[in-house]
Amino acid sequence: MIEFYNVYADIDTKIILSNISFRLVKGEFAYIIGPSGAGKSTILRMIYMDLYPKEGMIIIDKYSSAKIKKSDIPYLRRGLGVIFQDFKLLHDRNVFENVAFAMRVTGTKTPEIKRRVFKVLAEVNLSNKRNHYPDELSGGEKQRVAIARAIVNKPFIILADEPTGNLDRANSYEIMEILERINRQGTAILMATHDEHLIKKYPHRMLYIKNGTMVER
Amino acid sequence: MIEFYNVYADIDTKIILSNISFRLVKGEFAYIIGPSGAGKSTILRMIYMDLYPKEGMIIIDKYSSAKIKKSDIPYLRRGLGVIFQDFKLLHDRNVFENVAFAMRVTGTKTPEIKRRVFKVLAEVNLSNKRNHYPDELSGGEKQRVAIARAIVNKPFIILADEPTGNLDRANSYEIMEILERINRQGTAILMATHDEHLIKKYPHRMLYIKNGTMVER
Amino acid sequence: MSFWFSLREGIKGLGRAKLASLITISSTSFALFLVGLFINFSVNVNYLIDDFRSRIELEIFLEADIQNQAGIEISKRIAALESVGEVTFISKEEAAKRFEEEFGRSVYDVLDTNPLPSSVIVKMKTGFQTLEHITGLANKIYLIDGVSDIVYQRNFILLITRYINIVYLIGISSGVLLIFIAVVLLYNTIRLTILARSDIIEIMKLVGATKSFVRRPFLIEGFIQGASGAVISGLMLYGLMLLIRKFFYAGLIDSLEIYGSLLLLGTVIGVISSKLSISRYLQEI
Amino acid sequence: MSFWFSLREGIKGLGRAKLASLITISSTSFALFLVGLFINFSVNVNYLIDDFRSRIELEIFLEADIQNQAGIEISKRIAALESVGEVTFISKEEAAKRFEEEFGRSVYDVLDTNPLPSSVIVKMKTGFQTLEHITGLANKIYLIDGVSDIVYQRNFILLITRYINIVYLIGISSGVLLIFIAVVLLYNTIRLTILARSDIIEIMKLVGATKSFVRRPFLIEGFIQGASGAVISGLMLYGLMLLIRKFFYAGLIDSLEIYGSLLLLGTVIGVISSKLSISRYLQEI
Ligand SMILES: Nc1ncnc2c1ncn2[C@@H]1O[C@H](COP(=O)(O)OP(=O)(O)OP(=O)(O)O)[C@@H](O)[C@H]1O
Ligand SMILES: Nc1ncnc2c1ncn2[C@@H]1O[C@H](COP(=O)(O)OP(=O)(O)OP(=O)(O)O)[C@@H](O)[C@H]1O
Ligand SMILES: [Mg+2]
Ligand SMILES: [Mg+2]
Repeated sequence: MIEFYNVYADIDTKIILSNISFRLVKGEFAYIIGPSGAGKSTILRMIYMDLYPKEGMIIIDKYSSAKIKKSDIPYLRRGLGVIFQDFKLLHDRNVFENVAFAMRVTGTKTPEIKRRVFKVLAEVNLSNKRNHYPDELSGGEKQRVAIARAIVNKPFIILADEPTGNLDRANSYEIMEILERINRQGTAILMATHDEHLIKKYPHRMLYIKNGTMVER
Repeated sequence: MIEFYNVYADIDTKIILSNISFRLVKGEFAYIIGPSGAGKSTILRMIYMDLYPKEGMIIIDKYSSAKIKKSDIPYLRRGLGVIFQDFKLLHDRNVFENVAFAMRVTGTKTPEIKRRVFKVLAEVNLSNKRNHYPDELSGGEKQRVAIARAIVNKPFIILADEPTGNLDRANSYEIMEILERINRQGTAILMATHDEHLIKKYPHRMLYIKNGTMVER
Repeated sequence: MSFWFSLREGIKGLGRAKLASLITISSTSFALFLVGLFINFSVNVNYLIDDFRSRIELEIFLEADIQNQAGIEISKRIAALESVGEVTFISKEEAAKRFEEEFGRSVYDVLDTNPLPSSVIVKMKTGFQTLEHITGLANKIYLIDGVSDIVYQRNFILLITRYINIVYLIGISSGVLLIFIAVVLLYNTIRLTILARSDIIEIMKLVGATKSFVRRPFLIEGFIQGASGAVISGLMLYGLMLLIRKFFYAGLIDSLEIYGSLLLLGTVIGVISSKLSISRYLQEI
Repeated sequence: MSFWFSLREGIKGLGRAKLASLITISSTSFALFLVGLFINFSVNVNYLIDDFRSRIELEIFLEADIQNQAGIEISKRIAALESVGEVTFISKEEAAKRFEEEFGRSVYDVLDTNPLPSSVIVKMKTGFQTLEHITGLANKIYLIDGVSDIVYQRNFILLITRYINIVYLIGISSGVLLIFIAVVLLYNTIRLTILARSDIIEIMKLVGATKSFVRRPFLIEGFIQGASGAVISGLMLYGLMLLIRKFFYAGLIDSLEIYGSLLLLGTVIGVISSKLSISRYLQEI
């Protein structure tokens, strides 16, 4: 479902990743770990095709990085749920609208949007903040909005970039429980994290990146 | 040096903190902990006087929240080194200029600025990224720029809001070692964090916030 | 992705970037007000020039022995010629009166008979008030028996024809220039407001929005901004016209077309500028 | 916090917000170009009106029996009066010539002697070409022996005086309006560019920058944007003037003052707009 074939990535002529190959099958849960600046976010960016590989090929669902048309990228992205490391919230919309936006792009009808958004906001403990704007949220609350937006569309895979970086222990566990539950229902999860404690508590496959290459652990 | 006397904080009529009192003396190291949205960042905001208490009084260094003039706030802030949870980097300047900016505001001469900035960038392992712009950095790298900027001026206190949230274990330890070293040299440190592991490894006084009030642990 | 969603989003967008929208609308109103004022001014100058032109005339002196009856015959023949408008016959007696007005003395002071010839005054038909047509007509009139001399203010006509062309040239080129500059300024303004929101556009794309989904609310926003700017400019213009008519010049004309053009111009600029500006951020991957 | 640091920062700021700066400079050039064009146009119209005015004249008919020698004496007395400019004596012979030109026949065709009176043509001194002065002068001239009648184009003068006032009124008010609108548009533009950087300003304050430290580079940026816009507008204007002079109207005048005003206007707008815009973000805590 996600396949990397000898992928090289560079930004501005600087090679960041070399010869990365891995597969993630339907319903799998894997961590990407590695030091700061290793290229974890870069791998995720290539999956949602915000960045093309310099060499090699990436296949996501039915799309290939070699052949995808620009106009297909939105449709690819709708199948993914991305939790961005810097949240990427729309600062001119409130929490509800931020989460709803991911459903609006797919043309979902408003009553259905309301139902789903209320549900996921409850799951991330943000029901009472739904009219807040991102500026009016704490760091952890922003992160939970980002999580809610990623899961609201029931994507086939969730790309989670450091989803618990701003969360306290209790909240982190809750988020992990949500991800575990979603995963059990068949959604694949690829999560970049530094939290070794979480990895220990919720053990899954680990993809370790260092010096631009990837090793399984 | 930092004194909170029965401080209440509200934002838009919503009470966030009630009756907070604590003192931090010169050279002390304390953690602020508590669940996401508890008000940790809010306490820090009041210290750098981005927010005034609704009731009570805060004394920072020689300034009191009750009497400080707006024109004195920049001078108060220059004595503080703040690591913001969302980094707050100037996105139109490169790493070097972002760190240097904190020294420019105090009118430091350029050669001295260069010397200090190179030194702290080396301390946070970012020497090779000094010409990068914030957009060209990984999450952890941005966080380290924010840390470098906070410590470059040798402030009398460092306010660190989740300074290791985006950092891997190794980097976190390095940052903690830097903070410990600075602390041993007499700089006070007030750090909001969720990382219980760090707290255990580097034990210090803990201020716990829950349901709007503070308890020492 | 219904039209109504885009419309709602477009309207909300104005509220989200309230200050920027207000700035854009105010710039649009002022720029279009200037354009409207100019158009209105041109229309009025045009009207005045037409009035001026209608005063161009030929004075045809008849032989001294032509009596009034024959003179009227001649003036009828002249009236039948192409390009001739109004024709007035000036009898010998009227000529005497004109002499007295002009020179401050009566001809009868020095003479018993009136030595002045009768004449015919000819105005050109509208559209034929150029020097060419006038010379052509004069040549034809010379052939008529009884005509002794034709006088027209060759220099005045030359002057007016040349000045009209200059005035038209200045008018049209300033108009084009003014509209061009207004368009550039408004395009720049809208580009700035969209530039400030490029991060939002980026995020929308990352969340799976298609180009047209992102674009449409901005176009609607541009449309609304352009249209409201135009309406405000129209109101300002209308108010100013009322004031001028009341206090300075009651003959001022304005027309629905002017207000219509402003509305058209405003909305077109709003939509096109939004479209162009947003396209820059939709191009990349 | 040296001036040089602010200057360097201001210049760098232009590079940091490159697109926004280019947009601002281009808006400034176009807006000021319009203003410059208008000023230039007014200056030229003014010049033409002065030329027109200098053609205002009185025609003073002398008694029929006044001979040339006495007529010249009278014209000298008239020339000595206040507010009188150029004075020309028209002898009886010249009057006869004019008659022939005007009526197509010679006076000598019907008479042996010339019945036309001699006359004096008087131009008003510059600054005295108003109806009041002319009437006043006419009253004085009437008292001179030998003067029989004074003719001047009262209506023409009335018309010109009234039109001059209208033209001046239109000119000045359009000028004020145009400059006002240019100022609003540029202020809006600069406000938008600073609005887009309000987050940066916020961060600078959080890091301990004083208001003036934050403000100064922006003022310098505004200064540079305004000045460069003005220089570009000046070049455009100068180029256009050259073209017009070459192809249409060689008599076109322009002056260093116009370019100076543009530069002044541009820099003042740039600096003041920046100052006002930035103040909004420096007000809060
Ligand atoms: N636009 C860019 N230009 C230059 N270098 C870039 C750019 N974007 C990212 N990089 C570099 O690429 C490297 C990998 O970045 P990436 O964000 O993938 O790291 P990461 O593993 O996610 O790190 P972190 O854990 O700190 O988030 C970093 O060293 C970063 O500086
Ligand atoms: N401008 C605002 N308007 C309304 N509520 C706000 C505003 N800013 C903060 N809050 C609320 O105040 C509470 C405390 O926020 P604060 O940022 O201090 O939390 P925190 O302890 O730092 O949390 P985290 O660990 O998630 O960063 C949160 O519930 C937040 O939603
Ligand atoms: Mg990352
Ligand atoms: Mg916080």
